[in-house]
Amino acid sequence: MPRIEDCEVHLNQEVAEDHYRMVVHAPGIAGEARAGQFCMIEVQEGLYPFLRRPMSFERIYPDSLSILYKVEGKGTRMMSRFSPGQTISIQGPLGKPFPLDPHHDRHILVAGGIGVAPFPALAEAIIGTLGRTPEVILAARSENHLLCEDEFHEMGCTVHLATDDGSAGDKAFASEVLRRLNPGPGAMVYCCGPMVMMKATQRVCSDLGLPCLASLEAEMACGDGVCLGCVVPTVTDREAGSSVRVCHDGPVFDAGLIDWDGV
Amino acid sequence: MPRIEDCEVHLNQEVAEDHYRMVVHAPGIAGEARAGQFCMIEVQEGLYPFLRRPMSFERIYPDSLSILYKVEGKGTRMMSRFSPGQTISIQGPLGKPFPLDPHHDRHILVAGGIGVAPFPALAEAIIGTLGRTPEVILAARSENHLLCEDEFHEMGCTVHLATDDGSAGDKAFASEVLRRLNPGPGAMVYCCGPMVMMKATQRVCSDLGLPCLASLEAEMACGDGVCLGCVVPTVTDREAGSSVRVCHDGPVFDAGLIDWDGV
Amino acid sequence: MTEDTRTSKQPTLQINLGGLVMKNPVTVGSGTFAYGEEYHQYFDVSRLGAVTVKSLSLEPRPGNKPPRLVETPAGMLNAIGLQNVGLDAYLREKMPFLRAHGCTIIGNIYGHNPEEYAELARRLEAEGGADAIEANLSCPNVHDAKNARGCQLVAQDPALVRRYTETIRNATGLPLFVKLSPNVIDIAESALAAEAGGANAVSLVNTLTGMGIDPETRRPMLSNIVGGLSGPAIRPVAVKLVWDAARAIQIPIIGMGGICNASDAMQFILAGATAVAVGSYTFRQPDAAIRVIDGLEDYCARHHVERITQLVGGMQL
Amino acid sequence: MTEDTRTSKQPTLQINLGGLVMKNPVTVGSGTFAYGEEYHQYFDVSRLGAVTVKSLSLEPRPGNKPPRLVETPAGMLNAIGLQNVGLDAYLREKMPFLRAHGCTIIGNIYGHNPEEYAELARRLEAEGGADAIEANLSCPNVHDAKNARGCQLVAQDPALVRRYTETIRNATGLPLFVKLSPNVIDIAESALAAEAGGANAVSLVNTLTGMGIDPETRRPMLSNIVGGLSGPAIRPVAVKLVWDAARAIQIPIIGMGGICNASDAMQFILAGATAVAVGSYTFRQPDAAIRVIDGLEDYCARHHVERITQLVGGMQL
Ligand SMILES: Cc1cc2nc3c(=O)[nH]c(=O)nc-3n(C[C@H](O)[C@H](O)[C@H](O)COP(=O)(O)OP(=O)(O)OC[C@H]3O[C@@H](n4cnc5c(N)ncnc54)[C@H](O)[C@@H]3O)c2cc1C
Ligand SMILES: Cc1cc2nc3c(=O)[nH]c(=O)nc-3n(C[C@H](O)[C@H](O)[C@H](O)COP(=O)(O)OP(=O)(O)OC[C@H]3O[C@@H](n4cnc5c(N)ncnc54)[C@H](O)[C@@H]3O)c2cc1C
Ligand SMILES: Cc1cc2nc3c(=O)[nH]c(=O)nc-3n(C[C@H](O)[C@H](O)[C@H](O)COP(=O)(O)O)c2cc1C
Ligand SMILES: Cc1cc2nc3c(=O)[nH]c(=O)nc-3n(C[C@H](O)[C@H](O)[C@H](O)COP(=O)(O)O)c2cc1C
Ligand code: FES
Ligand code: FES
Repeated sequence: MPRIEDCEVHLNQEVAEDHYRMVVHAPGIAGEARAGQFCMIEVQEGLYPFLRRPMSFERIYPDSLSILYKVEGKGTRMMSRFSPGQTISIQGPLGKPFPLDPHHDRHILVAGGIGVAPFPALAEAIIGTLGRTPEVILAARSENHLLCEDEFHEMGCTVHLATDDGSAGDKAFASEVLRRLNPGPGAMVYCCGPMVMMKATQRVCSDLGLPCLASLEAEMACGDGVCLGCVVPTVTDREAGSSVRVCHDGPVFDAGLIDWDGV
Repeated sequence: MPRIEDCEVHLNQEVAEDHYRMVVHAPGIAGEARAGQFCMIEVQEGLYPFLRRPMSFERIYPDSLSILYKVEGKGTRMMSRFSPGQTISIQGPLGKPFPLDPHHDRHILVAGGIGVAPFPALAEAIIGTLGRTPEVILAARSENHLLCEDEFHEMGCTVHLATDDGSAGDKAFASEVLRRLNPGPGAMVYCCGPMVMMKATQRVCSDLGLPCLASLEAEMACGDGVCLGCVVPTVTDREAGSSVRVCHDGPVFDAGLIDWDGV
Repeated sequence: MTEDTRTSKQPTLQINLGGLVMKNPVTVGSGTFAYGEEYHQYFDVSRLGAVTVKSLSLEPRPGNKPPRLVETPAGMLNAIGLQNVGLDAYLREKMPFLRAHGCTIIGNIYGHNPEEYAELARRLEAEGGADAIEANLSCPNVHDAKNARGCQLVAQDPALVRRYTETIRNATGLPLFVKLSPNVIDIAESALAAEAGGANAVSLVNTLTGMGIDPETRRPMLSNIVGGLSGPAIRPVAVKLVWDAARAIQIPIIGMGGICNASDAMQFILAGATAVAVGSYTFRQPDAAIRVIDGLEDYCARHHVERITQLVGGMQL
Repeated sequence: MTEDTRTSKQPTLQINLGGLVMKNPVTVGSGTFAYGEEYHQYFDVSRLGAVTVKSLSLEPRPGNKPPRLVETPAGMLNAIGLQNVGLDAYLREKMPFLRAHGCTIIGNIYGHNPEEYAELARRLEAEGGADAIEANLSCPNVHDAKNARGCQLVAQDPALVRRYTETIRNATGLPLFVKLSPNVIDIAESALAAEAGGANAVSLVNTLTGMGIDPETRRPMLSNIVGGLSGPAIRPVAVKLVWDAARAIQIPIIGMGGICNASDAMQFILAGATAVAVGSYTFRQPDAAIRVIDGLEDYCARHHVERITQLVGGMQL
């Protein structure tokens, strides 16, 4: 069950330009959190910003959580100024975790930019729960935006790099790297990143006949499935305008369910 | 000329229950500030609270300022959490300083509660500029709300204490203490505190035939004389609804000018 | 002595809202609490004076395309478009939860015409789906903003308010509340029309119309362009409308618009609201409504007020 | 190549606002800048596209009793009540400063009837006190709230808007702007009335009516009870009203309501405003309007826009 917890910031440091890693003491939330779920962080006391900010769990420790985030606007800029020792209010865990299916022999995590955020926790879960070591396709604009490479290496993962400008790894999109890998039928693909990137990854998976899970983003108010603000359209019953709530039905979805042209 | 300065907080500590002293590095403002003037402090980034908070100068140092404040509501509560090293935005100096008139041989500062805030700077100015040592009537609800007593003693001031509950000094109002002092015609009275206290002090002064300066408070938006939000009525031309702006025409006024029944 | 006895007794928060007895004056804004299940994870929802459910229509509604919401200074814009499960699914899947937990239910309804509203009220009453009806005549998000000029709500036309209210009134014996729009020149007119039509209370207010444009993409921030502004940003407007209506009508008022805490709620009560609803702020703080209840009890005790009803309209001039 | 030439040129911020040429589209909200002198301590006020002065009346006005203002979430309520020095003192004591610094002046005026407005406009023109007239038909703070129902502004009645505008129009050859109220159902009607009356532009918007009550004292927070709500809280409402009006009228719009920075200003411009005014936020950040000017220049450069006028109404649907 989700809860609201006052959490002490242990660490909050820049890991790449405009990207930060924060570790907070959150025994209650951490005790229930699973990879793929997220939390809602109160950025500042008072009414500005008005809403909490959704953030995935990068790592889930026994008593604490790690959050990897990019400064996008006012809220994340304020977060970047949190200092160790400060107490912040966090609501979570929210949403559904990545399903962990033992029937797959190969697990491929496809990350675009800050979309890598939920994957260290996922890799750890796949290793710990399924006893498999996932591979990672790590894509970003350029070399210095490739995050978590060391973490994945430490976990024993093979990491394929790709950058838009060719400054590291292949000069290619993540989806193209996946296509070239051409994984066999036993593989499971997980993707998280910009919408266009996830859409392309889903196309590749459907071409290759692979299942694909995507972790989506949307502007959120409640994070709890209440406000119906965070919906994305699905392909089931398009006429009727069917949709799912990213916060409550996801954020992880079967990528084939999402109407990528409608988002 | 007033300016907006980014100031580093040197110190921000509780000096009595819900009362804090903050020292900030503000060479620009401090270089022009005079006792009785005030500044407007940005409490927090973003739009909540929307307006800056007016605060007197407790002490004016060559490069820094000391602010003595009471937690009254959301803004001052947030201020109480400022930590050393943090940078805050301060606008000032604003308003008119206490006039320093060499013709008086006795200077009596009458302070009620947090109204003492501008008086250490004033005492220092009277000592430094006029070469006189002021006396202080320090009144508060109870002993632990009597502020700055040590500071005044260090400056060599005689301090008369008064508390509502008699826990220290006389169990009396500040104005009564003043009446009992019965200062001769050469005295000048300065008062700052709750409206009722200043009104009573003005009454005593007018009975004793003494000049009285009062430092007023009002809710402020601009602090610069622009918005006309902070006015208080005056006795001149009551019919016409004449008023003065606390921020720009004051905050220090000849107490006889103010329509105390109208505020 | 009387002083002592008074403060030692618990103040009474119970109210009678146009025939609906509520154990305290605090409900939630329709659409900000779904049907109660989610927030039951955070607190016992039966502690609320009543649960007001998301607007129900006869058929399920898919709502508007995303993006449907955007944060604004001290508030938010939404253009959900009344997405809801529809009456049947509500009765089958949602209502049982609320009943099982002993909640008092305010059934908020939305129809395309007076008859649909009447049908919704009739069926909610017949099937025990609500203890009172709140007719939403003021949702700004069910129009095509591109082609509408101003916005065209039932609640903006007093004659229509009266006609809709009368039709619903004839369909149900349940207490009937009519939810009005802040986008009017004179709220007293709309409130009087609801009263004349037989409403037992009016709900003030729904969201203000507003919009946002992303300067970088130059596109509207909401797919429906225009949305409803809610949250603390609009509170001063809502308090004023409650005060205006309270001086004109005899029936009670449910006040809402930016309530975050008991002190905000007291503003509405002092302005003339008998009950209050906590809306958007629940998204920030799920148990906000419970804190309001506790805070009101506290307030009454501190101010030696035996019954909260003594404070309704108690602003001192 | 064209790309390169474009970006190397400074974008043109100059606009023609219904006959008033402004070197940039940024002015200030009447009543939030007094007559310019105070803020000249922080920056050169002649950098503004124009200075809009505090509403002037024929006689000095004392304004309302204090308290006159209270902060609200992301905004503020004010009930100044149009305190001002009066036309004569303005011409004698205030205008010379603005003229000496080469400011373009928008003379905001308030009268008790069309004739007073006409007289104010006539004298401002005759004595060089303004380069354009802004007629404030929408101040919520000059009524006795206790006895008014709703609020009764000229701007709330299109027929009156037209009549007032026509009378002022006949009195002056200066560009005439009419300042309207957000407290209406359909802003397009008021704007069309101003246009029909001969206005050269409309100013959107004045403050929304609102109020606050102190729960501890149970007294209204403003002595006049009701005040005008301004600041970022109302921005979404104001942007929507600008968009609504822009689709109905041909004359340009001066957009305002909660503008803090260039991005906010761009929302108004994309919605259809030719010029913008920075109001309450100046109290927080005195040089806010200057930052808006710099930010708009930046925006145009970044977006390869040669003239800001190309962006007016440029929202993409
Ligand atoms: C389930 C979920 C998990 C997320 N996990 C992470 C994470 O682990 N690390 C991380 O860096 N980011 C994550 N995000 C995105 C993050 O929430 C947004 O970047 C953040 O809310 C922006 O806040 P801001 O105040 O800085 O931006 P604002 O000033 O509010 O807006 C700046 C820009 O960001 C966009 N934006 C605002 N909110 C969101 C949102 N919720 N989702 C997407 N775009 C948004 C706005 O449209 C605008 O263009 C996640 C989002 C979701 C929904
Ligand atoms: C010229 C001037 C100098 C001041 N100097 C000092 C000082 O040196 N030390 C100090 O502790 N206080 C000082 N004050 C008062 C101080 O500004 C207020 O206590 C403060 O603004 C309250 O802010 P808040 O956010 O904590 O309260 P809020 O949450 O905004 O309000 C809490 C209560 O305080 C009242 N209040 C709000 N603003 C003011 C105000 N400007 N003046 C009086 N009451 C207000 C409100 O009406 C409300 O009842 C001064 C005020 C003025 C006008
Ligand atoms: C996301 C959201 C959805 C809403 N849905 C409804 C609705 O379905 N029916 C309704 O009558 N009001 C609806 N409202 C309006 C609220 O019930 C309430 O009147 C309004 O938000 C003002 O209160 P607040 O400022 O506390 O949120 C909705 C508001 C929000 C924010
Ligand atoms: C303190 C104050 C005084 C104002 N006085 C006037 C006035 O005299 N005449 C007028 O037309 N508008 C007046 N206004 C309205 C502003 O010009 C502007 O229309 C409104 O505040 C919205 O802009 P903002 O949200 O940026 O402040 C005043 C606003 C404030 C806050
Ligand atoms: S954020 Fe409210 S339903 Fe998803
Ligand atoms: S605070 Fe604006 S005039 Fe004094």
